[in-house]
Amino acid sequence: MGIAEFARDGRVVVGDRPGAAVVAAVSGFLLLDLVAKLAGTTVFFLGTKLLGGSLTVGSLLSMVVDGLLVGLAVGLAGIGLSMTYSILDFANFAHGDTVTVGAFLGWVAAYITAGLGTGAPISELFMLNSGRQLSTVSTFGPVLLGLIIAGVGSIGIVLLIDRLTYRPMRDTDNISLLIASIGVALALRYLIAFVFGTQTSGVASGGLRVTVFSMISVTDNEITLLVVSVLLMLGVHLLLQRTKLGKAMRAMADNEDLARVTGIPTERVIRLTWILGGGLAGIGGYLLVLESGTIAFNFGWILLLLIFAAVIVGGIGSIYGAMAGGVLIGLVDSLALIWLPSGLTRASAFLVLIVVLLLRPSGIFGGVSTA
Amino acid sequence: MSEPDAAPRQEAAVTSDAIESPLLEVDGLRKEFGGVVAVDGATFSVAEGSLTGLIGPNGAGKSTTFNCITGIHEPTGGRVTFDGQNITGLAPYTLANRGLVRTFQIARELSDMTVIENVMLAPGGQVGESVVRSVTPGLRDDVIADETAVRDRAWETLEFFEIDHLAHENAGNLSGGQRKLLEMARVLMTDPEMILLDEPLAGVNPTLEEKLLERIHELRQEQGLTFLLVEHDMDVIMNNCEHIIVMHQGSVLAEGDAETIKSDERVLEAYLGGDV
Amino acid sequence: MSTVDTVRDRLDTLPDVGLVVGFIGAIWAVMLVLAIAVGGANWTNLAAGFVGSVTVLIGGYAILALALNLQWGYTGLFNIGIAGFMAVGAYTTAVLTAPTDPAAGAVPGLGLPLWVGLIGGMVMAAIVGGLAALPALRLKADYLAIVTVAFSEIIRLIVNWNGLAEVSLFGVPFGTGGATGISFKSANEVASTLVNGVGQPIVTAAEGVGISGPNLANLTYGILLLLVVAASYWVLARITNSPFGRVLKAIREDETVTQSLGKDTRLFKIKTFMIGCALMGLAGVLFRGQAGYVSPQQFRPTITFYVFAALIIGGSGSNTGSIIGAATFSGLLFYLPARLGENVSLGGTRAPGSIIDAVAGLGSLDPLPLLAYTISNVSTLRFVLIGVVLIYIIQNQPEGLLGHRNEPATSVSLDRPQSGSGGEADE
Amino acid sequence: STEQTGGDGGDGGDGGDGGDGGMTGTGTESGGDSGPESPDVLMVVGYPQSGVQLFKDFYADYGDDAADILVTDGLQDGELPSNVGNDMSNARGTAPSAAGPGVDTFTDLFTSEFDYDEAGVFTSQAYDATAVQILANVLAGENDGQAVRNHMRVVANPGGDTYGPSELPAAVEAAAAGENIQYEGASSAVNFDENGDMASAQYQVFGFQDGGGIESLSTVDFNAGSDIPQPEPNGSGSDSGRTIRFGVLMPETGDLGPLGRPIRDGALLPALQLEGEVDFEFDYQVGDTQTQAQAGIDAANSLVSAGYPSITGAASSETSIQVARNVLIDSGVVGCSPASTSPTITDLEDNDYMFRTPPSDALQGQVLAQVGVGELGAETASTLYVNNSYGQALQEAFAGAFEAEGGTIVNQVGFEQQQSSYTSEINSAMNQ
Amino acid sequence: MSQRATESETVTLPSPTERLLAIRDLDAGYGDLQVLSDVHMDVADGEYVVIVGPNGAGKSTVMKSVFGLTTYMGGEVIFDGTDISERNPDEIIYEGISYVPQTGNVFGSLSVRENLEMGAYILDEVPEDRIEDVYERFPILRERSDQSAGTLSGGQQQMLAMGRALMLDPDLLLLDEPSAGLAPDLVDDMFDRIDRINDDGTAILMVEQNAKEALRRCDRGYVLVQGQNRYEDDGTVLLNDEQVRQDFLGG
Ligand SMILES: Nc1ncnc2c1ncn2[C@@H]1O[C@H](COP(=O)(O)OP(=O)(O)OP(=O)(O)O)[C@@H](O)[C@H]1O
Ligand SMILES: Nc1ncnc2c1ncn2[C@@H]1O[C@H](COP(=O)(O)OP(=O)(O)OP(=O)(O)O)[C@@H](O)[C@H]1O
Ligand SMILES: CC(C)C[C@H](N)C(=O)O
Ligand SMILES: [Mg+2]
Ligand SMILES: [Mg+2]
Repeated sequence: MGIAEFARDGRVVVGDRPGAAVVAAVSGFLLLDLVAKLAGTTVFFLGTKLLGGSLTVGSLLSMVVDGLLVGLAVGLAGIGLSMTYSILDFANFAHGDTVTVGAFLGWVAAYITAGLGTGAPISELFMLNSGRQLSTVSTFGPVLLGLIIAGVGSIGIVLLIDRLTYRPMRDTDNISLLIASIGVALALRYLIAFVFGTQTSGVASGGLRVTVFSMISVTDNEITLLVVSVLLMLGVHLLLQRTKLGKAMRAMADNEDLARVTGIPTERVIRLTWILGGGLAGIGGYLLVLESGTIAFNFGWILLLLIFAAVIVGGIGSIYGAMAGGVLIGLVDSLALIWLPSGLTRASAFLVLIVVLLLRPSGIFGGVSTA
Repeated sequence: MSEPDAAPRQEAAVTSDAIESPLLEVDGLRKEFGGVVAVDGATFSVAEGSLTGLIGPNGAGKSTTFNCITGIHEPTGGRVTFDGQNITGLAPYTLANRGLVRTFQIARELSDMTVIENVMLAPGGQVGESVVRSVTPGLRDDVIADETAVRDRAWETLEFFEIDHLAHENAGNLSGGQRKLLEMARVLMTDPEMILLDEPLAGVNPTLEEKLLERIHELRQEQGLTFLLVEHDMDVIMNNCEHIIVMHQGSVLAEGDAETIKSDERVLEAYLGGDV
Repeated sequence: MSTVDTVRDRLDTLPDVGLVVGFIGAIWAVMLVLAIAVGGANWTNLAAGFVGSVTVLIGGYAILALALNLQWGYTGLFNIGIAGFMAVGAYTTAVLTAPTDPAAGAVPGLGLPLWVGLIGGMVMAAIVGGLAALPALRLKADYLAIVTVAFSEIIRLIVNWNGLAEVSLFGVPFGTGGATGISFKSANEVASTLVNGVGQPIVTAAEGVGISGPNLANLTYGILLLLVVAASYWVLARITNSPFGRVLKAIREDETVTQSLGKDTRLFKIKTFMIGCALMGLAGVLFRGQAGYVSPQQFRPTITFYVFAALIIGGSGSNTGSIIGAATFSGLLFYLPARLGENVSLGGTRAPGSIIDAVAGLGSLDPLPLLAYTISNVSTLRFVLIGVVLIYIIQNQPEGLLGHRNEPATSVSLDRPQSGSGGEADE
Repeated sequence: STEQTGGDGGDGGDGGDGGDGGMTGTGTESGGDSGPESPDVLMVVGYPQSGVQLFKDFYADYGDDAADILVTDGLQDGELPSNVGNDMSNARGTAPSAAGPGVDTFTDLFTSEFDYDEAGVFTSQAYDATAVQILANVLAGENDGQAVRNHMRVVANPGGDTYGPSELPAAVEAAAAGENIQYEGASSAVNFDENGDMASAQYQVFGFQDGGGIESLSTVDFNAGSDIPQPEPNGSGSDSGRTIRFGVLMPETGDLGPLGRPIRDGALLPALQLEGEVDFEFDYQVGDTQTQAQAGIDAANSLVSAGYPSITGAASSETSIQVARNVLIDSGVVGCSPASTSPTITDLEDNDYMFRTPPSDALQGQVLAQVGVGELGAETASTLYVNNSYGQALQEAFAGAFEAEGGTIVNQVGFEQQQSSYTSEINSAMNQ
Repeated sequence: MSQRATESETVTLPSPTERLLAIRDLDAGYGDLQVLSDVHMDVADGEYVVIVGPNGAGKSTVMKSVFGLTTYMGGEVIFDGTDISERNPDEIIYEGISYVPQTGNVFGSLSVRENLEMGAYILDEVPEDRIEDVYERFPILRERSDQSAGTLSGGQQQMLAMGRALMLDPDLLLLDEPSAGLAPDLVDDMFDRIDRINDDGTAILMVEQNAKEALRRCDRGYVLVQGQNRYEDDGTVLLNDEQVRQDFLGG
């Protein structure tokens, strides 16, 4: 019996109940406070402000939309991390940089195609600093091409990395693999820095703005993010559900020797895992840049902890968990602003991660199987 | 199995309800996993100094009972008493320090440590387990003296189990059977009062098996240790245990000495399959 | 303990000490050669500068690697929140010792003496480490890792937060300085006071051969740090070569078994975490706070991974390896390439602004632009190098440079006692 | 009156209202629906890299018409609009300008030596900073920090023959001969007062040009009115063939990267101009501060240990202050910043080791306020400032001046460099 | 030395054409550690062969070597005329060999039914009838078909492992201590079932510590000591050999 199981076992639950109660109380208070703020009332108690304030429905909704969008992209990137985590059994610290690589490949491709014929020098296009800002509506073709290249390119890179790094160490323990991934992360990140420099480049901005419910306004790029990520998530779900790949992946995660003895072509399963995970990471990165508009050599690395948070909160190994975790973490990150100063909102997302790990180490969707 | 070299060693004829001076008492023990009730109100006692057998079909709840007694699992209900004190739900290390230890059905060696390190880990209350003593110049001499004694005892133990030639080998490189021996050796080093053995002989070569049983009897006689033994080998159980508890579907089905058990209809039906 | 044993023990430890001294000496020699090669008339001062800086780096990383080795190498506690615990130590010391009447625009502190600050920093880091460990103990390795890194980011975000930049408690103003950071009396200042006071004759002598005062102070500080390393090593070696260390190793392997053998593993883990974090806190001040200034920027998670790289290169599980690894990492992988990049020039070729221009040169069969670009970006590329070395080591030498020297965790020799058994149980 | 947001922003004594960002302004009485008033003008103090993200987020949520924008020297980056994806025609900015007698010579030299179309912000100040150090070094006759410090004012301030950028080689010759000289630079006459600050200043008001680049709209002159000390000429001069050493400490990467690289080139230009023209060798080295105080300290340490007696740098005030406090003063190395404008630097207890060639932001705040009220006709303003010595002080100076001109400050919001989103800070500042 | 059981040179070697599995001069181990040296073994079509020997002798290693799970160091393993000594495990299964390892023989996090489905991974469709067969043989598995295998009792896991290996109807079944941890009635049951599987034509190569019972039932037996062949003969011959009894069967 592993430590994790040990933790999940009854003994611990006793200690958990007060914890869970505290969490419930805090959430309850925040909810109440939110309602008061929306109503624009403030409640005082013994001369100190207890709760309330003011907050418009409009800004609440725009925060929700922001959180949702970032959350979806994080969730999309998280699927890959979750899969490699459970199947190859290691926390891949290079995942964030895979996100970056995918984004760069995609955007360079989109930029060059969009810039062809405009007379912009290819070197500026390549370095993403021709000053052109792409959007789904104004440059549909290049943006779509970039999306595809981001997926395909990161798959290629990830397979190459697997071939060079992880494959020679298939039967080492998971911590060694984790450390190797730290090496990969460093190398990737600074190779990107070597090629593209360390500056932040603005590459995309919304070309069309639509207002829904006369309150929330979203851009075409944000809609693209929404549609593409939902479609891809659905696709992954069907793939794992309809093929025995899903089960084979879990069997491998469980006991690789036995899986081989059973005839599961483990190398192929691993390759497929990388293909799915790497492709989704690259596309996730590409979409994030589409939404935020800027790209820099370390944005994926900075995002990594958020992706981990999403995956763990959702429950490692569960793709639904990764999606839901992503959205949850995205929302926390954005809504925390209602109660916290902006310098601390990111901290609150990490706090949620820690609390979930302590109360439910298997995550919210833990134990729910993938396929 | 060889012919029993002696009649079952019964110091006192113990019957199901007349256990004098019970060392371990389990009362109404219950453990559920989600919907599965693994242990369902098991009640039994183990006499001090006895070698008691715990048998039952696969899935009867024997290992789970062990886990509940030794603090690996928190029981859903019931009460466990050791040496007159309520020990229900205490952590494994507390129990071990009180003299109640166990081996695992699937041997769990500390694979990156050498065999001798595995064994030397076990003794409780070692002087050098304190940081201050290990570091402070004057006090470290005590640590060294204590360690020397532990080491010598460790070698003796290894020699007994015939794995002394592997002393400096990493425990992870041992074969299945050798790991079981290591597991026994380690547990003995804790100076226990009572040992719960979960199928210690499965996978052990018959010749060695006899030696192990020999040693168990020696330990009982010389040090008054108490053993609770889970084992599927009926020869072993019938020839060595003076008291036998049969579990079935999480509760105790029958209790008594070998003869009683062998002739118990329910046991025959549920477990022995008329084999003995 | 017999004299024979003592002598043998001495001999056992001698090679390690020799190894470490030799290794660091070799790195110094490399620096010296570099200084002579590029320094011209100025080489003595340059050499002193190189050696001083590299020694400080080695010292800092060595303390961190030793601390991590205790937590991870021995106990298997996968702490990747090192940066956070360093921050706790550094900030505590800074707040305790910063002057009550700071320079314009700076944050006031409590104005206590440095030694109080150092002890305070270690204690606080230990306490926060213990607190972080408490709930995290139940988690398996990689979850613990993620909790610790999240924890360290939370710490960094909090000290970065403007709300704590300057606060006042019971009328006493102090604060973290927020994103701006905080200045305090650093240990380095003590070193330079030392050099400029007691060491004045040496300073004069050094200046005679062209070594500047600051460089001498820096070198002194580096050597002081190495003394701290030696002390940490001594303590940790004793901790790990003992039954305590044995329990730690056992926890790393299988915690349930260790518990079943009567060890209160939680207590051992918490102690280990606290000791390790105290050391990390100390390194936080002595190393990152060397200049008498700390800011949140210094405690980004990347530093944690550098410490891991150092430990893995040296060999996790080995205290000697930790130091060798720290020296290799900081001296040869981190420091040396940057200095080379700075000091190697390609005559007149100026580095092109982007890689495209650099590669364009290849079209006209001129490799110089690319080479110049590479050299001018060597401080970026060295991280690629570090990544690749890490992968190489973990693939081909997972034990690190010295991991195979893993000593059994014990205070005595584990060989079969001479007396008693004549080996009759042997085949 | 100033509306304070939230309840927990930590109303820090010196930094103005902290980076509070709470969305809970107690705003208007009118109930949630119509929303509170947004300011007429948004004053942004920051650096280019953060600026890209910040303005992207701003235009994404508020479009072109919600408010006018005021920026400062830190955002005078011609590439900014194209990186943001908006022409930023609603933005005006102020920055110290190049108004020295030698500005044209400098611009020619700069654009011909390097691959730039125009001389960017602070490049002329950088040229002057290095030029003065070289001259002081030559006059002092040794590569020693203290000696260079003692000769900075001798070569820069009135007294002796006057030389400009075009006569730099001649100036070096004269200094080598031990003559007292007066350097008049590209950015200004370069006269250091007691504190090592500039005695006079000129600001330019600029806008962003369509298709990239900066458009200068007008200039504003100031005389700081401080005394110009005239130290005794005491130089011994140099033998020919000496090696003159100096360091350059600049943000080649990080938030200020886009501005830092041209400034660095400006700082290197005097040596490039002199090499071969005069009978001295030049030995210089560039350290990258990455726009972070800590990295700056590390890089400065590295320059100091390599034995450079003086350094041109750093750019960001935060870095300059920390480098001066933690490195330069202790080791007796001269720093001369070409770009750090924070008023804090004036009062730095620096043992006279810290100089600078641009003016203090105490003045820029006033210019900004005038532009806001006068040119843009704003009555209300919010500030959004990078949370460091530069941002805090400049927004405070602006706020003070703006209120003095009769305007109202709505919100003061700090932000951290290089975040992935500034939506929340912008919302706070816009009072949404 | 016993007069009946011969050392190394065999008495009842099946004729070459009958050999389903032939192990020749096999050297194998783990990493740098060599465990087996010059091991040879034969299993004829439909034969029932048992390996016994002390703990650590290398019995499991022989099994793993057949399935390509050890470090190959020399010699050959020939199955059905093809040399499989350096093949991958996931290829070997296509040859018609199934293997039940001594430990770690179920997928702990998969349900019982999913474990069985995995047993038939290489088939295009899940053979419902075979799953039904297995459920018939081990009714407890039907009862627990949705429970995750890791939470089964030791004995239940052993049954599941057997069930999984039978999903493909192999020509040769490798069993590593199939009776370990089973209750006595199930031990007999298990041996009976193995007999039946063997009767249906599947050849068996089995390691057993329950040596007497195993030798009683098998066709031929090998005694392996320290990674080398020590004795080989008909099961009953070995069983009755004084030396073998003394050294390996517990008197
Ligand atoms: N963690 C768990 N979750 C769910 N069910 C469990 C768990 N552990 C054990 N069980 C169930 O409890 C029952 C008793 O298991 P236990 O391991 O105690 O049996 P046992 O008597 O030791 O059997 P064996 O002799 O085969 O080892 C089994 O049906 C098993 O499936
Ligand atoms: N994974 C491994 N790595 C290194 N050595 C191993 C490994 N597995 C087994 N060994 C070594 O190989 C030898 C033979 O082991 P094996 O498991 O084949 O024995 P066995 O005959 O099956 O014993 P048992 O009856 O106890 O299961 C033993 O000495 C063991 O220490
Ligand atoms: C380069 C400049 C934008 C720096 C800015 N004036 C500051 O003081 O921080
Ligand atoms: Mg059991
Ligand atoms: Mg075996």
